Amino acid sequence: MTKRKTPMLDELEKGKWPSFISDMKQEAEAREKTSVDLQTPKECVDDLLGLLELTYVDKVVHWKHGGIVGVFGYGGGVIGRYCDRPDEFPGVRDFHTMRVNQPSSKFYSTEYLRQICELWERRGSGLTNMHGSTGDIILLGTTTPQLEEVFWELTDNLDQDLGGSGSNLRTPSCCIGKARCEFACYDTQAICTDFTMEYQDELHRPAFPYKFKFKFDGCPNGCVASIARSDMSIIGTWRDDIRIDQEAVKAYVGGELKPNGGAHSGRDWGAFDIQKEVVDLCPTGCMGWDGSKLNIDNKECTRCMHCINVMPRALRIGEDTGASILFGAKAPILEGAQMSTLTVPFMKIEEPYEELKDLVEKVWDYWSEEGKNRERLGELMQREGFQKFLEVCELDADPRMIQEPRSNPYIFWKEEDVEGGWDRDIKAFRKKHQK
Amino acid sequence: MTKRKTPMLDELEKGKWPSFISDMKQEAEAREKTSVDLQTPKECVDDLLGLLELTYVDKVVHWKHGGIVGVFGYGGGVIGRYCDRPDEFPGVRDFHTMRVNQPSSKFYSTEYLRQICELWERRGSGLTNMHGSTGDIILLGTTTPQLEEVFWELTDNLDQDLGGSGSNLRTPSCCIGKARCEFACYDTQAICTDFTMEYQDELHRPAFPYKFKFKFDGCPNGCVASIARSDMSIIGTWRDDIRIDQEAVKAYVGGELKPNGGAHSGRDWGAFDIQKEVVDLCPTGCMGWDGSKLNIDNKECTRCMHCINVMPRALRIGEDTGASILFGAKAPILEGAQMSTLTVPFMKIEEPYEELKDLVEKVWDYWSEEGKNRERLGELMQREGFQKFLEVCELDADPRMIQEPRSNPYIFWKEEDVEGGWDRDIKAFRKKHQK
Amino acid sequence: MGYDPKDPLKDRITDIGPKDYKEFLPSVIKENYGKWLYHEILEPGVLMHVSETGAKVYTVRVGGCRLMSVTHIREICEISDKHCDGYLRFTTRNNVEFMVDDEAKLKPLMDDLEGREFAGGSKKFPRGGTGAGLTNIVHTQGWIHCHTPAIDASGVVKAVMDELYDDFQDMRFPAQVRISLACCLNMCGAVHCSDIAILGIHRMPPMLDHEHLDNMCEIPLAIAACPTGAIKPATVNGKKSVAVKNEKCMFCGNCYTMCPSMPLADEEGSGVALLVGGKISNRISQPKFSKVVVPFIPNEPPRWPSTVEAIKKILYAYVDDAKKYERLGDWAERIGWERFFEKTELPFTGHLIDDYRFAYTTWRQSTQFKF
Amino acid sequence: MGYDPKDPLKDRITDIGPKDYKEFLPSVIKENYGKWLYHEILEPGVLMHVSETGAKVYTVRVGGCRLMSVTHIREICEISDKHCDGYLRFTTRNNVEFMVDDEAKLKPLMDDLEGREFAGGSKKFPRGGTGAGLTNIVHTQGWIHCHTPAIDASGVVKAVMDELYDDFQDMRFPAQVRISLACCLNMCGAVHCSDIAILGIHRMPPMLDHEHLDNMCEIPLAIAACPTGAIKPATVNGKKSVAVKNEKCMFCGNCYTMCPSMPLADEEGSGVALLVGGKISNRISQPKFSKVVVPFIPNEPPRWPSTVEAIKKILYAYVDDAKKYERLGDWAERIGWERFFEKTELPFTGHLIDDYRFAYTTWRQSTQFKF
Ligand code: SRM
Ligand code: SRM
Ligand code: SRM
Ligand code: SRM
Ligand code: SF4
Ligand code: SF4
Ligand code: SF4
Ligand code: SF4
Ligand code: SF4
Ligand code: SF4
Ligand code: SF4
Ligand code: SF4
Repeated sequence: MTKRKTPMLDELEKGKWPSFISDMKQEAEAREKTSVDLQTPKECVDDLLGLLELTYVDKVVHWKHGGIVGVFGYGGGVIGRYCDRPDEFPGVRDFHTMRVNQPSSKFYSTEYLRQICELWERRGSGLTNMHGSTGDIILLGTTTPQLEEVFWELTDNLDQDLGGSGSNLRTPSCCIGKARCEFACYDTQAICTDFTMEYQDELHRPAFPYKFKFKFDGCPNGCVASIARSDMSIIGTWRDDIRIDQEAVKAYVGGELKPNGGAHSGRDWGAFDIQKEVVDLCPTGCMGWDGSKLNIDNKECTRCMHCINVMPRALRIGEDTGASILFGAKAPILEGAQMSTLTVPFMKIEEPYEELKDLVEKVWDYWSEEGKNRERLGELMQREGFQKFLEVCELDADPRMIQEPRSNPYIFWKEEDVEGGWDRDIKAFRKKHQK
Repeated sequence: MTKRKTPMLDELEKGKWPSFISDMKQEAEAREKTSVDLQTPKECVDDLLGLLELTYVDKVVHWKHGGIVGVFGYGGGVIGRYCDRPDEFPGVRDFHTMRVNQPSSKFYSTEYLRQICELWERRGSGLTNMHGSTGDIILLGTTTPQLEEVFWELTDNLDQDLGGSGSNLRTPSCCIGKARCEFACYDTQAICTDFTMEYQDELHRPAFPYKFKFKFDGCPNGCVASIARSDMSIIGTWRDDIRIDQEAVKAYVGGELKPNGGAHSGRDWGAFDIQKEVVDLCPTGCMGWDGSKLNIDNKECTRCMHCINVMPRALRIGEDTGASILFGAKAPILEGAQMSTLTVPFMKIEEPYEELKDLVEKVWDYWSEEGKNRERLGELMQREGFQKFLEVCELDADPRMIQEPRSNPYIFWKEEDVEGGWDRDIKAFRKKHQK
Repeated sequence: MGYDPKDPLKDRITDIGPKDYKEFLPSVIKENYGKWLYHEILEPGVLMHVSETGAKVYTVRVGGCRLMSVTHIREICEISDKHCDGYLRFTTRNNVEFMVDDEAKLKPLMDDLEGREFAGGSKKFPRGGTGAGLTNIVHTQGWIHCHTPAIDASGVVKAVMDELYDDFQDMRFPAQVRISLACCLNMCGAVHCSDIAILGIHRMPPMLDHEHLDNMCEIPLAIAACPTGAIKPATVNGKKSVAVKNEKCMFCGNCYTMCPSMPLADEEGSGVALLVGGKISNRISQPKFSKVVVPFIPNEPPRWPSTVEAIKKILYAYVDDAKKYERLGDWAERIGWERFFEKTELPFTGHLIDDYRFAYTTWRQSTQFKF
Repeated sequence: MGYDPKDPLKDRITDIGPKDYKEFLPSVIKENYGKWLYHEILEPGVLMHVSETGAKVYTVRVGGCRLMSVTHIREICEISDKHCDGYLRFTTRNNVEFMVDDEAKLKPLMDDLEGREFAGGSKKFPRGGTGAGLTNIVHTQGWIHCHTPAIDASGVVKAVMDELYDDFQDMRFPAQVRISLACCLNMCGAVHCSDIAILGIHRMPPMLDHEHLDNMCEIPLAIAACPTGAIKPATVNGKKSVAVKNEKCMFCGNCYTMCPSMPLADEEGSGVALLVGGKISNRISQPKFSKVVVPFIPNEPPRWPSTVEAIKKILYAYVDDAKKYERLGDWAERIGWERFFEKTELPFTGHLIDDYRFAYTTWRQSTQFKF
């Protein structure tokens, strides 16, 4: 039983979907009963429920703005938070979250998770987010004095560091990739860890104009949504041919294999029709099916993944794999949301990733130099233009980088583009052209 | 023979396409020989050729900037022009063009054309543009004193007025429409003439922030390019069903009728394939062909004209015809080129066109009030937003007006949208939310 | 041992990064890393991946709240220890995946998961979220922790998922449907590219706490923060403060991010907007942004019925009408947005017409439309 | 009678508008106005329209320069009087149309037209310009009359049309091809929506005639005219004038429009850009803008060989590769712009990447591309 009545929240215990309210209540109860030497208010979950109930009544949030707290030497990893009704809810007077850098693609041993639980029960609210939108383990709510304690225990005992916040590199994240996916064009987990380690300083100490995010998708399906959510999106692809097993194609056509790995089995969509479902939906029209052989004109394929998704047992990604590198995605603040823009159509992704790191550093140097305070890379790209960005990246312009050429003729020619430069003599001109 | 050597221009007498140089030379010669009492320099065409030859050498134009000339009481219809080498080419020292308002869709009697020729031989250069890009008859080059003379003769003798220039309504123009086209959804010629007469004052006396153009296309084929070139584009359409003659469809399929009226007969494209060439190309996929009957789901048709263009003997536009009204097209200066934006999906277009004129006047009032100097309507629409424009037009928002809904959430809510308005009391707020 | 506040730098370890993912891989994963050949969805929430070595891994995916207590995590650990050798993972959409290397282990695992319920009666581990169906709603903090939310997060998600529960456990949709929620325009998450996005928005200009503003905020930063230039310096009752030109405000909240004395949230002003038709994948069509189709729904705690209703309308209109493999946005584009509003029975209002930077590119420059 | 400069208002008639089009309609047109049932292109340049009354009108379309002398117009009148009862018309692309109401009158008319040549040897009345082929190039004044041109108009058109002459008289293209020319960025004509647009551009910032600038121009208007804010007031040799920040100049010429003392045209600086893929019609695809694919070609009077060559490359790559009914822009979009540059053998340079207002919307936010 919770300390206060929470009639509104109780409504959220109904229904089949897991109830976070029920879970919070069970935690509140556990804290009530526990023999653990809690370092944070025993009633914090109870008070959080109370505060939330009040918010459900008021319909206006009851947290104060920000709060600058953190751990010594780091400029990120902690989000400060204070309640605006500490009188009534002292258990959540200070209720800061800590962002803990998750392991690549979020596999865990129970041993490790239990250590986290033990730590957070004792030194935090016992509530978490598994995981935050960026990918971190979010330890949801502790008091100011506990921040250093938790940090010490994490690093010294759990061999575990914090993730990013503030004008830092943010915690990189990746899709499951080669660990369990046949479509992975490069090892997302390996590079995600490598980059996280390489750029620890950037992750922990704010030196950028604003936040910066890496995300690693193993293929164009985009399971970690990098194209929408990262300043630099690394998306697997290949440059040779899709591998075809014609026998397996026939097995799909014959109905022996389920299209799309059975993803549509909840409805009767009729017999699989390779022409309608694959060939006709190919966005480039580069496929053909003559009744017994599937043909792909790979030169025209844009590797959209559709045919492979539909027939994973018959079609496989190519063998000369790597990634496309895109830059500039972000949420709407300020200039509107952006997706990342294709900048390097293809790069091999192999340890020690030197080419990619070179590129990262060129981009950071540029952004650090030219970016205004709180200007995301994508906004800088828009402000200074993509041509400028290519210069920074030391890349040649390529039609693959654009959807279509400019339709306005407003080209910013440079003086060196024009034979003889821009110097002109009005006197000479007036000799030929009277006023 | 021209007075001067024009070796570069002579190169443009070669080749099969009609040579404007040859024509100018023939006119220069005719002026040389004529018995007409020329009121403008006899050698003006000769000098024009000389000036042009010089320009071909210099690669920089030899006309001076502008020149404010005109006819009394009008603010448009004349483009002043002075040569920057009057010493060498006195015949084109002043060489103003006059814009003569063409008849709707540019049918002429030879009698009328001869009158124009007679006038322009005597009082101008004898050179014209048939026609200018806006649609006017362009009388190309005369001297300042002749402007009033030409105007007097045009109006008094030829019953013919000037067209527009400057910050005026510009000369309206239209496609051939019902005069010779089976696709015309309304009478483009009639309304073009009616609007031109109705708005004579706006056409001749600059009272707008900038130029304003009407163009009338009889159907979505757009033969007068109104969607690209007019601040207000009136484009014919219909709202009932495409009329189908199934026998004629079969005749097309059987090869008895030539698809697209024979427009592709210069190459062997193989036998007509109604499925591939019509049904599959229909942008909405709303057609079906079962081997003997053509079916159109008219509700889903967007009246793109393709099927009708391909089979004009089998398919006809609907009978409940009218037009879509679009606003805002313009060339790139300043904010980039614009096409017109669909504003009234459908309006009946019938004399006396009151509904449309009401709309025109609302738009003009708004633009005259809010438009900055040299701001085209399309730019104002962009600056103040399409919602504002709809308010001005007294129209309700409709998804037909847009390609897609906004993707950013930056809605400018108004105070009246919010229950209780915007007034808030910080004291009351602080009672619930401590600082 | 332990942190010593008197000597904070003692034994201090920094910059060690995350745990090495290799320590956490179950052995079937480790052994077949990079060798997977294909997969199959055996039933909703159950995946089988087959390796070129012949090995198979069976994954059971269960939904859940990402807001989890340690008690709940411990229960997950207990299940994993019992069935999965002590490993598990979380997906990019906050589902939990239990993996076994033998089909025989599947049934006991599934049965175990199925039986578990919270005290309030809700399921602890609903199986599903795979294939052409609905998966978990990615979301943000809401009223649980953030300072700028216009709406709650977890509560809205719970209300929506309860109503769509069956579709989490089914694969009857034309394609996958990704619903996301962000509680303010900062949009912590990929909601700008979701099939359906639930977005918290404000509709009142910032309230000005003139008395404290100069103390609490860097006034020049607050002024600079406004993308529309709505904020000007002002002196109020003798104190330095700011003035906001309300007509120029588009309620982005950026000023509040920079200045605590300019809160936007309000009982009437704040609520929900719905965006639809975005996607991330490059499959068939290119990634695209979600579009605003419902500009505002009031906050209706605890169960946001109007929001839930609107989402159902959209979702089921799509499910009934779209073609196989067609994502929601592709469907809307194929039928045309005029039909979208007709089929979903949503009203179209001027608020949905873009008036921001690229507005012109979203207007219709064509006569192609459907009556 | 006649204008009297001493009494300019005597007999003054104003606001009478154009001639009534009805006076100019040939009788077959007048009688069948609004009754046309269908048409057929009998051969290139020859149309037959059939009315529901059974009447037919045969149209012979001939190309020509819109720059016409009265001598030439009189020749046109003579032909019309001979064959067409004294009526004729001009099309929206400056072609001339002779109409007869009886098939028997067609042959004599065509023979008559065909025989006529200018002294220099060029055809006076090339028949063609219909159907899926090339029609006349819509163009502007160029060096013949305007003050801002970067290139000539009529000369470039002549050079291009000479080379493409056969295609004016043929209908072997996948769809109609509209070429247009505008001699400066003011773009007098629909060149921004043409299959191929020839555009005069400047590449030098305005030259400043400081000595006369203050006399000739309203300095504030000149400053306000610049869309990029490149112009600032300045004092030069004691005179009021302006200074231009050259790096901010995009050579739009708007300052020159407002101020004669800021000319841009230059022998090296000015030249041709080519844009492609625009269209007007709503047929199948929506109207669209042309895109810049060749940023600059020097002015090469008298016959602009490099410009002609580039146009031929583009045009014939399209003609060889496109599908029936596919406009040039639709083709480029179908094959992808990366292929367009490959097939046309045009170099792709950074100049072609948009950096103006909507730039972002033209970049590629996808991994879909062709190697
Ligand atoms: C915790 C988290 C939401 C969650 O519940 O999962 C979060 C929470 C906050 N975000 Fe975020 N963001 C979180 C992921 C994101 C993401 C998604 C991502 O990283 O993939 C985005 C969109 C992608 C992007 O980076 O643009 C995101 C875009 C923002 C923005 C808008 C930035 C922009 O350029 O548009 C802000 C506003 C700001 O930076 O001032 C913001 C600001 C905030 C702040 C710090 C509020 C503020 O105004 O200062 C929030 C603190 C909440 C709290 O009290 O705990 N958050 N934020 C996510 C981080 C958890 C983690 O580390 O795993
Ligand atoms: C004569 C003509 C070109 C031609 O050779 O056909 C022409 C000639 C000029 N146009 Fe134009 N425009 C002509 C049709 C157009 C069109 C096409 C149309 O009307 O369909 C356009 C594009 C559509 C539009 O209105 O945007 C056009 C867009 C411009 C612009 C750019 C306006 C803009 O908002 O972007 C300017 C610049 C300006 O207004 O300052 C301009 C300015 C000019 C000026 C007056 C030059 C100037 O900067 O002052 C030119 C005078 C040339 C001369 O010496 O004779 N002209 N102008 C056309 C008028 C003939 C006629 O009356 O029939
Ligand atoms: C487990 C997970 C990766 C991870 O690192 O955690 C994953 C796993 C798989 N994804 Fe995914 N995707 C995962 C998030 C995503 C996301 C990201 C998101 O939703 O935020 C996307 C992009 C969504 C979008 O486009 O908006 C995503 C778009 C796809 C697609 C493209 C589907 C489409 O129709 O556009 C495929 C291909 C398919 O389903 O056939 C795919 C295919 C797959 C496959 C079949 C890959 C494989 O062979 O193993 C996996 C099982 C699919 C399934 O659940 O039916 N995955 N997948 C993520 C599970 C999330 C969840 O719990 O629901
Ligand atoms: C005579 C003229 C109207 C006028 O008032 O003068 C005209 C007349 C016809 N047009 Fe047009 N169009 C005329 C300019 C245009 C223009 C405007 C332009 O080019 O500046 C367009 C828009 C061009 C664009 O989209 O960029 C135009 C787009 C069409 C189309 C759409 C073609 C397409 O594939 O997109 C058709 C339909 C067709 O050809 O089947 C069409 C069809 C027709 C028909 C068949 C209509 C009819 O049934 O009579 C006429 C004969 C076509 C032919 O020449 O093959 N007309 N037509 C114009 C002749 C110009 C010329 O001399 O070449
Ligand atoms: S992004 Fe591609 S490689 Fe990564 S998990 Fe998804 S489908 Fe597999
Ligand atoms: S991956 Fe996509 S583009 Fe390539 S062949 Fe398959 S369906 Fe076509
Ligand atoms: S726009 Fe339509 S109605 Fe007018 S001439 Fe062209 S095809 Fe005929
Ligand atoms: S007019 Fe266009 S949209 Fe309508 S049925 Fe014909 S081809 Fe389809
Ligand atoms: S979306 Fe807004 S309110 Fe929600 S967590 Fe992010 S910053 Fe906070
Ligand atoms: S909410 Fe946004 S638009 Fe409104 S005043 Fe604040 S910063 Fe400006
Ligand atoms: S395009 Fe430019 S140069 Fe050519 S006529 Fe128009 S304003 Fe003059
Ligand atoms: S040419 Fe255009 S951009 Fe350059 S200075 Fe003049 S007005 Fe400004």
